[in-house]
Amino acid sequence: MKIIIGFIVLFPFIGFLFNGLGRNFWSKTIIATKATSYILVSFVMSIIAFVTVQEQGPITAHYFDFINTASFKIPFDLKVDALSSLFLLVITGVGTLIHLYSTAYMKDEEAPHYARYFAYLNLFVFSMLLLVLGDNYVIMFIGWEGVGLCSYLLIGYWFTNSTYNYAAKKAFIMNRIGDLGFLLAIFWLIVKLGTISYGTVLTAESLAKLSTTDITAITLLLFVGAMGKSAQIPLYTWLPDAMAGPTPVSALIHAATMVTAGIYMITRSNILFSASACTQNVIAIVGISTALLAATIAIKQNDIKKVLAYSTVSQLGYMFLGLGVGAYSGAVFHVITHAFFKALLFLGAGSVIHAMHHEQDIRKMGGLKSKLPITHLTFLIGCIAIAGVPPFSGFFSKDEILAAAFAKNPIYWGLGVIGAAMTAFYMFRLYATTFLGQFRGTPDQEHHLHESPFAMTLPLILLAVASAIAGAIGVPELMGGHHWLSHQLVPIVGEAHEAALSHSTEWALMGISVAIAVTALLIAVYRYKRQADGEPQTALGKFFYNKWYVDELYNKAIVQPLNQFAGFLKNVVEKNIIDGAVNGTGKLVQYGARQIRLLQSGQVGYYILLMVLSIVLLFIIWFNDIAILRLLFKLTHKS
Amino acid sequence: MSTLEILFYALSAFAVISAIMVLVSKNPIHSVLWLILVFFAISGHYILLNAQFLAIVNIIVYAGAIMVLFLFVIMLMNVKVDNEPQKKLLIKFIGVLSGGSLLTLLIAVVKQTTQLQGKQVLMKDGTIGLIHPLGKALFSDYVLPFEISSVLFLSAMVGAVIIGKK
Amino acid sequence: MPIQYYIFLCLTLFSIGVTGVLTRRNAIIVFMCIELMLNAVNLLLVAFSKMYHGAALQTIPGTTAGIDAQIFVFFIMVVAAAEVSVGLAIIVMMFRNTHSVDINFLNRLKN
Amino acid sequence: MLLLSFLFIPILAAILLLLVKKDQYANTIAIGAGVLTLMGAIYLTINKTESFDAQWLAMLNSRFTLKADGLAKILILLTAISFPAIFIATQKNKVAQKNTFLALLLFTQAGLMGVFLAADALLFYFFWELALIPVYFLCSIWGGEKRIAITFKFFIYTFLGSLFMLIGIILMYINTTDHSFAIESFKHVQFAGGMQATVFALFFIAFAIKMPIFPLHTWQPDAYEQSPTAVTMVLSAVMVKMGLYGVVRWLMPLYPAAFLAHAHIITILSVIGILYASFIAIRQDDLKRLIAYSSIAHIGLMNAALFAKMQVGVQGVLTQLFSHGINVLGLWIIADIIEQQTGTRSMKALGGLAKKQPTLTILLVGFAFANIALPLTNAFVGEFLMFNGLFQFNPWMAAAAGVSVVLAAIYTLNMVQKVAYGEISTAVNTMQAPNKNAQAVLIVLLVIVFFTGIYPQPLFNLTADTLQQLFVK
Amino acid sequence: MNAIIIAAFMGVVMMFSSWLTTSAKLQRNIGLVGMLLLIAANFLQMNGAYSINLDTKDMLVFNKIGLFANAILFILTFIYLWINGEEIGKIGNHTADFYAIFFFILCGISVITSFNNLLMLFIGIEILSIPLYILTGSDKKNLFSNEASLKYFLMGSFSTGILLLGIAFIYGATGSFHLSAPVINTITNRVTEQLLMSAGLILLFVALNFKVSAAPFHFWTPDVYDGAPTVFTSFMATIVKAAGFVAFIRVFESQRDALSFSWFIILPFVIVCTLLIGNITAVFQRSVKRMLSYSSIAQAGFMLFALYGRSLFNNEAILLYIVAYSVATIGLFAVLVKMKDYSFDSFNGLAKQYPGLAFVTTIFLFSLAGIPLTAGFFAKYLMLSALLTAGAGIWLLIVAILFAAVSVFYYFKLVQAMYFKTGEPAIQELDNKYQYKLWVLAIILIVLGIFPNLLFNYLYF
Repeated sequence: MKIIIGFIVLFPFIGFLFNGLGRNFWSKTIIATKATSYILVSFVMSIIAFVTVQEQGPITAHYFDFINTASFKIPFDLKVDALSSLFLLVITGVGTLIHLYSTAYMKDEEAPHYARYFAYLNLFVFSMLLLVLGDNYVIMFIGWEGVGLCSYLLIGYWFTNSTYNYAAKKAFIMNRIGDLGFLLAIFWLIVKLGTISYGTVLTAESLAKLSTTDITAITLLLFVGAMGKSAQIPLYTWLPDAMAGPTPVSALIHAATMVTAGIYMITRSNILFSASACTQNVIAIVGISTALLAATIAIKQNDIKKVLAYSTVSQLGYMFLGLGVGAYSGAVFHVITHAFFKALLFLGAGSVIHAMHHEQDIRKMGGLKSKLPITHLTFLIGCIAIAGVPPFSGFFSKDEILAAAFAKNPIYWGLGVIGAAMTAFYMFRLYATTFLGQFRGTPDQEHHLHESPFAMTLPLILLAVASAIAGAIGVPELMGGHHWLSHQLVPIVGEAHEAALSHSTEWALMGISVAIAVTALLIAVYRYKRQADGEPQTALGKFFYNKWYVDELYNKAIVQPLNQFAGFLKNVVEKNIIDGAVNGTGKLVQYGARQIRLLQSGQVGYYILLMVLSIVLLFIIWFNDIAILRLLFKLTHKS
Repeated sequence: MSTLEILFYALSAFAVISAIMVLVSKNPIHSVLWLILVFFAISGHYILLNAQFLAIVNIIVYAGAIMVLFLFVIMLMNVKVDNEPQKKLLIKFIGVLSGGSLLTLLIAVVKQTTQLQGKQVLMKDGTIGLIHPLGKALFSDYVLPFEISSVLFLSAMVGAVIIGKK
Repeated sequence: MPIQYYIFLCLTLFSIGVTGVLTRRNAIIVFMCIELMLNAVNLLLVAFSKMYHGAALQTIPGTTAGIDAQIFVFFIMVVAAAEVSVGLAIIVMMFRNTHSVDINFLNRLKN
Repeated sequence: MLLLSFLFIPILAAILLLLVKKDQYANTIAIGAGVLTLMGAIYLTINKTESFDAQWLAMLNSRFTLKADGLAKILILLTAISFPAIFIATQKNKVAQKNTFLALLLFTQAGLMGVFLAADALLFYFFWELALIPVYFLCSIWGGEKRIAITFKFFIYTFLGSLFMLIGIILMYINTTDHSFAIESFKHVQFAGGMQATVFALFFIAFAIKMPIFPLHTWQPDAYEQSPTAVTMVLSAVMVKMGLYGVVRWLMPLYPAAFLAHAHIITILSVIGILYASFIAIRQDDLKRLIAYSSIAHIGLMNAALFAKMQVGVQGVLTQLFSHGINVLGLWIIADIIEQQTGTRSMKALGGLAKKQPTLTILLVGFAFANIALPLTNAFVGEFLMFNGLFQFNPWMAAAAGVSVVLAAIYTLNMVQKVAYGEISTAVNTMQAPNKNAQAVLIVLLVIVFFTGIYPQPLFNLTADTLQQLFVK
Repeated sequence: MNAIIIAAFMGVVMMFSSWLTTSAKLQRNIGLVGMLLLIAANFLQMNGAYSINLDTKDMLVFNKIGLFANAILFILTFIYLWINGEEIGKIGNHTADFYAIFFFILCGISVITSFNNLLMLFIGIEILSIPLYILTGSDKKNLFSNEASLKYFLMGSFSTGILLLGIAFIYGATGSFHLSAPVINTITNRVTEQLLMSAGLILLFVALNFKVSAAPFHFWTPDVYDGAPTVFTSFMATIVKAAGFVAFIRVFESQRDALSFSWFIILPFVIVCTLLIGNITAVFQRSVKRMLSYSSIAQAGFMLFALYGRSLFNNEAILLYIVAYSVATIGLFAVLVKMKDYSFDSFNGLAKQYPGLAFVTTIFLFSLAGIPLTAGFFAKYLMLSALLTAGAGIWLLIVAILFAAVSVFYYFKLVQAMYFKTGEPAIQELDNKYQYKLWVLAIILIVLGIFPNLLFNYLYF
């Protein structure tokens, strides 16, 4: 088993090396097949791993000691348990589909870059797997930074375009800020517990070792890390920009997997988080506000990918709300369902863009329903799923979170429902403007419109099926299901405690949210099936359209001041003060030379005069020697 | 007040005054002559101290040889009375000031030295100043310095030759 | 006669010599003033010698204590003579090249 | 005997170079010597600790004592790797009087080896200076246009520092019971009153200038910018380690009390230095200056971790001594290739390297990631441990220093973006065929980077004994 | 004793050798042979093989340090004459006379390295000084030379006056000229009892500071060294100055107790002044010769450290310093002699034209600056440790090294000129023989820089 787990991680890495080193040698087909097959293999192995975990519980595999010093050690251990096995399936599964999709989507690239693309993609899968499989926080951190790196590389994949590079840089740096928090949390753990393995950290006794402040601090720092990775306020602005990358990348990294790393991490260390009410509230508040903020922005965006990006941010907000209110299994549930339908949506968008020759503005689309039937259908399923219409998957996961939120605090629930409504609205606005009505693009675009090849549609179909039925894994008892998932996760998150609500309330809540969502949905379709909306008129509209001016704010409030500060250091402090002091000494010496050498006037009489005077001086010194000695003593022994 | 004291004071006053005259007299020739007088006064003191040999040597070597040499040189250069440029008054003042301060410092030292309190100088008695004991000492105990000083003379001679030869 | 008187006298002469060196510009006069300083020292030495001689005589009759100072004076005179010969030679050489003995003109070398 | 060879192989090679005036042999001789020492170093690292001892200055009771413990070994290895790497990488560069140039470099190598091996204070001081003098000539003769003044500043700066150290050494010497310079007898000195603090300060000034620590750092960027790149490589890859080495070898074991007493102020200074240098690096347009400032930041972190004096942190430093050397060496080689081929160091003028020379770009990006201590690069191991130690010492300082992680990302990625990405600029367009030697060297270095990043254990084992001596009473 | 007699004798021989032969070369060789004779004689006395025993009436005491100093100074003189022989000949047509004067000076030197009586000190110093006035002025047509010699003469004889007053005071206090005379050393009644003695010592101190050109009594040095013919400057700046230091140590080793702790104020005062003025002023000079004369002042400041403490170690230290300093300075002046003009710029590009010469010059400069692997480093090192062992305050050492760093500043200006600046060096044609001689000096410096023991082992024969 150890071998298999090892290979789950290793295969994508091999793929990376294969494509990375051989990028000038292989033909595109070889590259594509290799890359995809490696992921496929590790998917298969993940299934094996999953099954074994089902049978014989968690497996820990020790390979070597990453760091082993006299004072402490970090073993390189991988662990498969209920949680990580689930993520394994999602990552490798969705990963495989997206690789498959990419083979077609990226085929216009010439071979070396094609190889580069797949190498990055494999590397990403590798790091992601490391992230979820690691048995301690350091290994997780390695994966954590690894995925950040890959997202950087993939966003900046088209490196000649400088705006893309900026987006990539922004993503990486914002992630780095989060990572710093994560890192400090790790140090804190090491200082307090001397170990960072889950097996020892996430236990009652080590919890007992930690004071409340410790726990709060650690969890908050961890959450900072999660903010960076999972694009929560205030570190979310990178995700929309990250859409600069190729669409499959957005699907895989910025929708399905990487951005959910934060949720994984928090779920993983739920014991700590549950122990700190303060942190939980923070998470819940941040989560819900992110959800709403992103939703409002999404309503006004006209770039198909931007809309999806903001919807991702908003959905992530939901998941954090879930974490905040302690519905860990709900959050994970939503992660899984979201992975399916958001990947689906992105890929669908990709196929649209592909058909439109890299046109992303939905105002220039419309009426694609007939042109791209499969894409349209699958996209529609995705929209319904995300809108939370039963019995599609999104409904179950979202509802579980909302129910838990209500149990915690009705306000959360209320806001959540509003968010859900907005979600439904903007998704169907997107759907309607893109697929309904008649085509608004240029004639030759219209002429070239065509359904995407099989390699692209197959993933769409599979994902559509998945997002349609994935809800099945978490059907609540209420509906006669037995909620397989939460049972699955018991060893990780303990018994799910949603029994707080009476069945009637639950039904009521469900009804309300669904009703609201559906109405919003219908309004959107009705409003946008004829025409797209033009420039925003109302102030609020402008405000949303410009993303609350957050980017501008950051730029003005943080980036520019820091830049000026750096400039001040470089041009003023360094040049004039510090180096000035050094050069000043040299100048001083030369000045002194110029002065002292005037003593040497060349007049012999003057010399003798000076000599006589110095004799007198010597005598005076000699007379007052005691006083002088005392003075010297003071001077030397003061310090 | 014994004759000795009178003589002492007289000679001292004479010496000091003529020494000052050496400084103030514009004409170098006069300076030389005043200096000779100083030497005479000092020789007088030697005699008071019954150091007759030194008194004679002082007259012969200094007043006789050295000063005459000076005189020759001055005449050879025939420096005019008026053409010796004077230093600025300030410089002179400073010079006098520092000389004076040196004097005061040294006198202060001497006055404070208890060691010398009440020590008397033996006037006119004591035979060490006479030629006989001096000669004995010079050629017994001090023969080595005496010989070595010949080296000094040789070098001075050679030097004079090097410098003087055209 | 107390020793202090002699010391004061000699110091006075010495300081006059110093002052002369400081105030005069004629190299020869300056040199003469230096000779004056030497003479002051000579007298001082002789006075000291007699002081010690007298002190010694009280205990040991016929001692030659203090004679060394007088011998020293003798050597000083010797050396002074040699010095003068060289010094005047230099001054004359100087005078040959620049028709002056004014030490204030000796300022080609400075700084 | 083996230890002696580290001194004599370079010196003899240097003399040979000076005798053989032919430039075509120059490279071969230098590289040969370098490789020879490298083999020796590898043999040394594999085997147990060696030491050599001989009579030297009877009257001062100073002996010619060389010792190689873990600390020395790892730095010897670094030196031995760096020099051949530099020789090979800069082989193609046009240099007047190549043989003299290489000879001086070899002298420097001998000096460095001596510094790392000497177990006798006076000997240590000797090599300390011996390592400096050739550099002075190298920079002043072959440097940039402002070379003379800049190098002079650098020289006097460091020379003054070493003089302070000299006083410290004398103070120690006269206080030793057996009047010897041996580090062992230094350990047994009984200090009176504030003596320890004084000596500590005297030593530290020398080391701080060498590292350099804010605010004594101003000589460094200028010197790096002005000196020929081969020398810059030596300076930043190996020479700055002299200061840290000195701290570990002399300050830490000899003056524990003063060390603790000054720990806070020095760590604070270092942390300020880290942030300061990082901020300035953000605004640099000159490639070499950027690397210089980033190096200042890294060294500052190492120093802070040292003075935090937590076992973990010190372990980190010991590994980072090696790692930082390798990484910065790689960066310099790349910078050199770029400057040699495009004739400019201004990042504004560069760009589009990725299109023009993909391989070089990959290497650049690789080293850039090592520079920002990405996991699975060697720097991550070191920095993780160092931050860890610093955190144990004082969480706030660790947090403050941690900001540099972000800043490092900012300036490094800026550099990568400006140099590698975007459309091909005119300057880059002039680049000829990639420099194969240099790239080979870079690949080797990159392999080291990732190997020690994924499996750092060898480095830990190497330095275990030093750590033992420092921390186990 | 041997040395004194042989020196005097050789002086006379040289005087007459100008009658025996007119060939300057022969005269030179006679002189060198004489030097060898002198050295040999001194060595004989050193290891007690043979020495002419006169009853010096305790006026001279020949101890190890003194004889060793003799040996060193004689050897230095030999080297000096060996290198600069031709150059000396070029000044007037007095080769023989100059050599005679050198021997007389050496006679004086061997007196002041062994005197035990202030009378001998006085005579010795005079034998040293008077010929120097002449050497300074020996370039008769040269106004600078004349001026220098007159200045030197006036100030020199003035300082003689000071010296004599000091001696007189000491005699007044102790009633004897012997150094071994018991000094009433009681700090308690220092104020009353000892004043005259102390005053005398201070005056003596002043006079000797003048001789070794320590600030603030250094004023003659730059002008005289600058004005004098370069060959003679080199002699004055090295051997004579060194002799002055030996005398200095001899006096104050035994006598300074009378000053009790005022010594530790007066001496540092002078040291700091010397270091300050010497180094700082040297920075500004444009003429290498003048820079060297200031640097010689600065070096004197370092040598004064040896007087702070009082031990055999200090004496060894100063002897090594003398060697290191003198060899380097002689070498530099020997290079300077060959330059057409003495400005720094005239050295530009020397390394291109005469790499060997440039290299040895660099070694000399390194040694003066105290860079390791040259004798100068150990010299400075020993001085510093002498200061520390004597218990001086750290502040004094800090000052010292700060100025040492300053000294690097002006020494390396020359290095920069030779190596890093391009230009046509204003240098006369050099024959290899001359360069080889310089190489010998350089090698001495390096060997002593790596094995200073070689010198010191002789101290313990």
